[in-house]
Amino acid sequence: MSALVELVGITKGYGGVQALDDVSFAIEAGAVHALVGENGAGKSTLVKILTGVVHPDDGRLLVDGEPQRIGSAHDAHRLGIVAMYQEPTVFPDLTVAENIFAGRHPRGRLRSVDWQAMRSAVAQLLDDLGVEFGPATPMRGLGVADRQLTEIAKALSSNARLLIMDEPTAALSPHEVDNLFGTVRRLRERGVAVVFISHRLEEVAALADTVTVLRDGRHVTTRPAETLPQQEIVRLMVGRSLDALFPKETVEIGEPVLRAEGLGSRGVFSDVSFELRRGEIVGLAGFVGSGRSEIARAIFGIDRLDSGELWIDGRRFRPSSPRAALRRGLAYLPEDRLNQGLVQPMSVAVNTSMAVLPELTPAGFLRPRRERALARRFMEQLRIKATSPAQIVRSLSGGNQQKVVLSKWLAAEPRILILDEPTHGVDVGTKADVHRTISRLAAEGLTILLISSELLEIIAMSDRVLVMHEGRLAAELSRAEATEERIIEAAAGMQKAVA
Amino acid sequence: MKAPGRPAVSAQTLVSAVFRLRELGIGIALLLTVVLFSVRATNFATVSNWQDIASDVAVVIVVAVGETMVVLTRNIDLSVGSIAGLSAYLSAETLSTHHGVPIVVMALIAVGVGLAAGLVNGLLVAVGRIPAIIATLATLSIYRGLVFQATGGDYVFPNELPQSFQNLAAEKPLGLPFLAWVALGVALVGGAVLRWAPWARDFYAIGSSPEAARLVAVPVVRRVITAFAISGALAGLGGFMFAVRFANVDTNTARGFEFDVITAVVIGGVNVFGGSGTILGVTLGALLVATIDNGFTLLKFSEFWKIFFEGTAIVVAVTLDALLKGRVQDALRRRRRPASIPREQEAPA
Amino acid sequence: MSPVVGLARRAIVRWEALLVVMILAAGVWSWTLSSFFLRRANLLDLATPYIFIGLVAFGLTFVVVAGEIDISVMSIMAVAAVSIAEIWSAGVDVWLAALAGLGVAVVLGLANGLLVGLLDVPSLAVTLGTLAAYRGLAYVILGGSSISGLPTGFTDVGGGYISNELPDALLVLLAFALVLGVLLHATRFGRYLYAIGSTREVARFSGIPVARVRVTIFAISGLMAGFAAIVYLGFFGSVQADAASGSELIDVVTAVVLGGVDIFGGSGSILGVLLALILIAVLRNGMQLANLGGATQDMVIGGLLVAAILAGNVLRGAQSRGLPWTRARYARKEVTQAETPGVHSSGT
Amino acid sequence: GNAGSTKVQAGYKIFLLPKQIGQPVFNTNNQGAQEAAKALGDKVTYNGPTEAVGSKQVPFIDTAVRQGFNAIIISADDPNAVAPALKRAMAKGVKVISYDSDAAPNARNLFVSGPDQKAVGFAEVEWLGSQIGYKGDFAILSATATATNQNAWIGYMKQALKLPKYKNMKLVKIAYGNDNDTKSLQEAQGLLQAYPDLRGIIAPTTVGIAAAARVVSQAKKCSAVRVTGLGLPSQMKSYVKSGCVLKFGLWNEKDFGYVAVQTAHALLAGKLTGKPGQSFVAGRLGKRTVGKGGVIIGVPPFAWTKKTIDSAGF
Ligand SMILES: Nc1ncnc2c1ncn2[C@@H]1O[C@H](COP(=O)(O)OP(=O)(O)OP(=O)(O)O)[C@@H](O)[C@H]1O
Ligand SMILES: Nc1ncnc2c1ncn2[C@@H]1O[C@H](COP(=O)(O)OP(=O)(O)OP(=O)(O)O)[C@@H](O)[C@H]1O
Ligand SMILES: [Mg+2]
Ligand SMILES: [Mg+2]
Repeated sequence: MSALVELVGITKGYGGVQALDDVSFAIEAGAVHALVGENGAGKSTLVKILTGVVHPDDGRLLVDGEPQRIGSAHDAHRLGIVAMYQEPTVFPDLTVAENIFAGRHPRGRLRSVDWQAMRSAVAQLLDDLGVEFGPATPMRGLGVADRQLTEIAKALSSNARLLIMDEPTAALSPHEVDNLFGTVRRLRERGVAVVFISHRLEEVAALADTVTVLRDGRHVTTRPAETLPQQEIVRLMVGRSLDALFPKETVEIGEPVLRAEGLGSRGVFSDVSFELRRGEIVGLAGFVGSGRSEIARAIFGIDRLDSGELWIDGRRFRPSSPRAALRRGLAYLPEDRLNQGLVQPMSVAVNTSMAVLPELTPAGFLRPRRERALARRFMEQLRIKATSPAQIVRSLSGGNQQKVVLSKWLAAEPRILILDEPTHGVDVGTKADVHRTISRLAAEGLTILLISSELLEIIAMSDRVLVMHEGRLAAELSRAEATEERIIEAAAGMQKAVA
Repeated sequence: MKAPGRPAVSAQTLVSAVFRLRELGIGIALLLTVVLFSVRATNFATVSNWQDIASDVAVVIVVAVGETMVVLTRNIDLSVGSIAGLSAYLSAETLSTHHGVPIVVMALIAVGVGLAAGLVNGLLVAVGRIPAIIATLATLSIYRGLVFQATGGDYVFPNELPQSFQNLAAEKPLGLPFLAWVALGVALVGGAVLRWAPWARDFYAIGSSPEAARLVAVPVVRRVITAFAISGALAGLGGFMFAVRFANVDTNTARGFEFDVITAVVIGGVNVFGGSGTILGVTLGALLVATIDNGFTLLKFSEFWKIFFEGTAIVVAVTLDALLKGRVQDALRRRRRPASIPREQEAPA
Repeated sequence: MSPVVGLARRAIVRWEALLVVMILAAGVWSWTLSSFFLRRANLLDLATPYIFIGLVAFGLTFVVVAGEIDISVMSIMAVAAVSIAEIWSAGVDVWLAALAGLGVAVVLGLANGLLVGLLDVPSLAVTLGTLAAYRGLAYVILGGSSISGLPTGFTDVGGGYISNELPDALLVLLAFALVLGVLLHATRFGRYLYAIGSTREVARFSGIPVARVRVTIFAISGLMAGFAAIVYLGFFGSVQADAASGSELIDVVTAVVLGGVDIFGGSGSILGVLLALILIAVLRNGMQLANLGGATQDMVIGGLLVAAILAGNVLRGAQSRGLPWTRARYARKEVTQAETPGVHSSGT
Repeated sequence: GNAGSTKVQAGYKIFLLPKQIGQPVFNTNNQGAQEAAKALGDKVTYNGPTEAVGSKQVPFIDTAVRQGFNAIIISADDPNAVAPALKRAMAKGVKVISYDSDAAPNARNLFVSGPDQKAVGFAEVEWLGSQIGYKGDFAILSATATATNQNAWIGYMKQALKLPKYKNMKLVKIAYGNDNDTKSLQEAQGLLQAYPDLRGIIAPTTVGIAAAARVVSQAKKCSAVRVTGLGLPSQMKSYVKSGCVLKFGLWNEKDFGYVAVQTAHALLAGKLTGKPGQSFVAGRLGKRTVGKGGVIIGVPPFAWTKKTIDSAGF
């Protein structure tokens, strides 16, 4: 029996960049096929080729052994190939239900939209995923994680034969990841082929039957998952062996820098008090929707605080606008790089300098040379895979875009840095780089509040961990106390006492 | 398995209530206007005045329904005034030279002319990939130019039209003027289509995110053409209605009319960047503008202050609307958890 | 790709370059239409009637690049012109009156800006209202009458000629193009506009003073309408309350969008708008010299607009990203500015 | 082009610039103009903006000069706005004749006027008065608030109202329909609603009178509210025939264009210099005399009724 989909010699170049170079492998029905590789290895490009969004320069696609030309999303749908993309492509004006069924509404009498059927189908899907919002929720205003979940629901709702998920878990916390895996396994049993892309190799190990490794656009290997331990995957990805996690260095913790007392925002979070010290990395853990990002946004002056007080260096700080916060040495790397992090149609240089323009351009006139120099510095430091500082960020791979956001806020040289999912979509190697950078900055006296849904990251990097549950601080754990079990317990509200 | 503490039904009902609020701002503004004028303006609250308002607003609503569909797709149709002028002339000319032609046929000619013009717009935008504002700015002049070519400076005057046609505008079945019936019908059908027709739901998707629409295999090109075609056809119908209303067509017919239409659409709360808006809102918007116009006329202000106050009233109305919407959005953001965080007892301090 | 094709492609990619080509083509066509076209006096003077349109279009460009729209500009211009004339006729020095007129224009623009920037009312809705309200103001100030006879020293700004053939107004336009071009393309403020016009949310998260900038652009647009009023007064030598209440607004919008400014914000250039204005002026002038009917002129301009863009699209191939007014364009401009791209090593 | 100096006797190039092309009235003017041109051996070019905005006439004036036209005949939309351009034209030796709607007097050589404005204003009040027994409220539906000839006529109407004959007639409102169908109709409706005791509407504009007639006939108030003013006979025919409108005025628009071209020709041929008191023969229409301020009365007033309307031909 032939494979469900077979790629033969797929090649795709963008100007000077060879995104894919002669890639061939097969995808079998009823199996989960993991696709791994560094940032910019060509994974997303491959997805786009399979769904007809991008057309290969060379190579063939066989579906059920038949050569097929996938010219458009429509062709892909016809062949039963459905993808959820790395950057959720949502309709912000529509409800969750319509987002899931856009373009293929269930029909009722007179071929009209059957709203009832649509709502109940979506309710069922969302229930399976165990999410917090309902079908009638408007998409605008949903956080990255919720958008990702909607995108997953959309992919699941189609009767796909090949379901492609490009980093579905990047924004999810363990709770949602578990639900997702359950659903994927059920699909596999129904004979659906699933292509699964992730930078979290433990997830690959947990879910995949087959693993394909890409490096610099070239196919490295396709092998059964059991024959590929994680270290081996890493070695194949980057071409050398590497410690997956960077061990945080211990630094001297200094005096309190930021103090929050009784922070509250009606209906979002309440009674949040904590202290951040100089040189300290404090992890902020919790499930999706527990209000972590909201706290960060409020401190940074984006959302209004209803109650509570803040002090920076012992001086009262009233967050009024991001600009005011920046002036007090506070910076916030947002979780949503698409809508909050980067101006997509602008260049790497422009984005990198965005938050420091007043310093870069003291006379008010732009200094393009300085901007490029700044960008180049970070491109080297964070190993950003871009042709030049003038490359448009939209054309960067997801992980590299994330690094540009990181550059932008590091360039601001803040004293307190709030990082909201800083390694979202960043590959293992670079993640270690990012962690090393964070750690070094902390050692130099920077104070960091690290919001992350990836527990391993929180545990590895934090001197102290705060855990949120439904808008309240549920626990404060020291580095020694912060184990996976205890964090999850607290996040799920099962903790009995706040430390 | 459910996430802990998920608010199940209450959030949904709240959200749907909030969605209905979308038209609330403009509805309140309209209500305030009506109350104010009823108290202050002579003869405002009379049946015959409301019949006047109804015929004033009828053409605007009909064309605005089509315009709404276009705007929903993140496009705009600036050529509706010229299309209306062209179809008004071609259909009226037909009737004036062939008195025997049934009026329905004349209406169909008008709609047909509009449809053709709208199709051209749609092709230019969707297939030619010319930004809608440029394409329809161009066809605004081109179609108006065609009016000049067609008329050659000629015109259709009342005496050239059959009496039955001339009387149409004055007919008021069940107390509602004929033109208002047409508008009511178009608005109801338009509203139903936008709510129930799968292809019309695609308009919302396309306007909300063209890239996403393409990714989920919405036939974007076909839908955009459809929206422009509908807009053109309804503008054509609007042209017929112009002819009915004035029994008088020349090169100036419906000149600048696109402005009234877009005003109604914008005041009616349709997002000019596409993706949201309803026919109900647009109808209320058109009514609001017509009421303000009418009320200030009856208020016997000096003509000059009248223009000023009309504009100011619109600014006040849209500001009110925006402030209300801001509130709604804030409520939405906070909808997740009730004011008091649940399960206090489980998290003792 | 052969170098010639490459060069051609790059030229077409830049919308401004295409506009230049179109201007040249229009010039040749105009010349075949009428032998009067190439006379020096005609060439120098053909843009003069559109200078005030151009100044308003420049102001509007700032608004549109930042993702907003201001359709009250012509009414603001009328109020400014009417105020200047009225104050002057009350016995005040005309230049002081002009200053006051500029002040009025800025205040009206600010009123728009405050509603949009602080209260977040959609700009199209706000300016639809103030379009009427400000026009009403002009009527309230001047009623149905007309003021003329302003001093020559003042009217020369819009209607005077240097050595009898070079219009002062043309120099005014070019000077503004230069200053505003620098402001939009070479300053931090200009960068803020593009950022806000591309993604307002990102701009806000980056600490850009979004509200303040959004208020400012409407003030700029008002100010430019004020300067346009001065040129208008000079060119027509008189003013009525209904000044520029016809299709002038459409002319302004045409110049802006034909200039390649993305109506959804985030891209566009002052040079493009200037070239678009010149293109329109050349076409109109040529056709008028050939006595083509007014309606035919409108049709030709419309048809040309469509044909030019269609041709550009065809030449540029079937990728939608290549459209001049899509946001990619701002970006592309930067690519061409950057030094030779060297592939950066990735972390291998 | 400078033709003023050489005294050729025929073959002049004359530019006829209406407020707006595509307007029935101006098209009619043009017919008369072409007739005169043919008779005189001149060439009349008719062109103008597609909308009635004063500023849009300016480019047409400037290019006409550069093309070497010998004379420009203009119906000025905004007398002052076109003045600088007309002066530029005159400075280059081009003869400027305004007709229908005057330009600033120092920006033209001659003005070929419709019937004396005072006579028109007084006549309109009389037409309405005679229909309503010289008693009751009435309103005026004008074009734009800035339209010069409208405002002049309205001024004379107000003057007429001071006469004892009209002391029981009261002008309650001047509304502006901006010569736009929709606006005029809405204003006319508003007048009926706001002034329940209204007895008449005078609309000294063709768009306004047609809209007013349409509104009263639809509201079935033809006899309660009398409509008169200045209208195009062909446009008003059906209202006159149905008895809804009894009487309204308009001069012969074809003759108007004819006289304007005759005047331009006489001026170019040196038969006229523009001094008051001079006279010349305007072809088939006979002698015309230059009055005070360079004004020539081009055509006499004419009132149309059920009896005469069929003979109008325009
Ligand atoms: N539109 C484009 N124009 C130019 N280069 C592009 C474009 N799209 C992708 N690329 C380049 O192609 C390469 C592969 O990108 P791709 O998005 O497939 O990487 P990826 O494996 O998905 O990486 P990540 O893990 O970071 O998401 C990258 O170097 C990227 O910069
Ligand atoms: N402006 C808004 N309007 C409506 N809902 C919002 C808005 N902002 C946030 N939310 C919702 O509130 C939820 C809680 O937000 P938040 O992002 O702070 O949670 P979190 O703990 O950081 O989780 P995540 O992992 O999603 O970042 C979000 O997931 C989102 O659905
Ligand atoms: Mg990717
Ligand atoms: Mg978050």
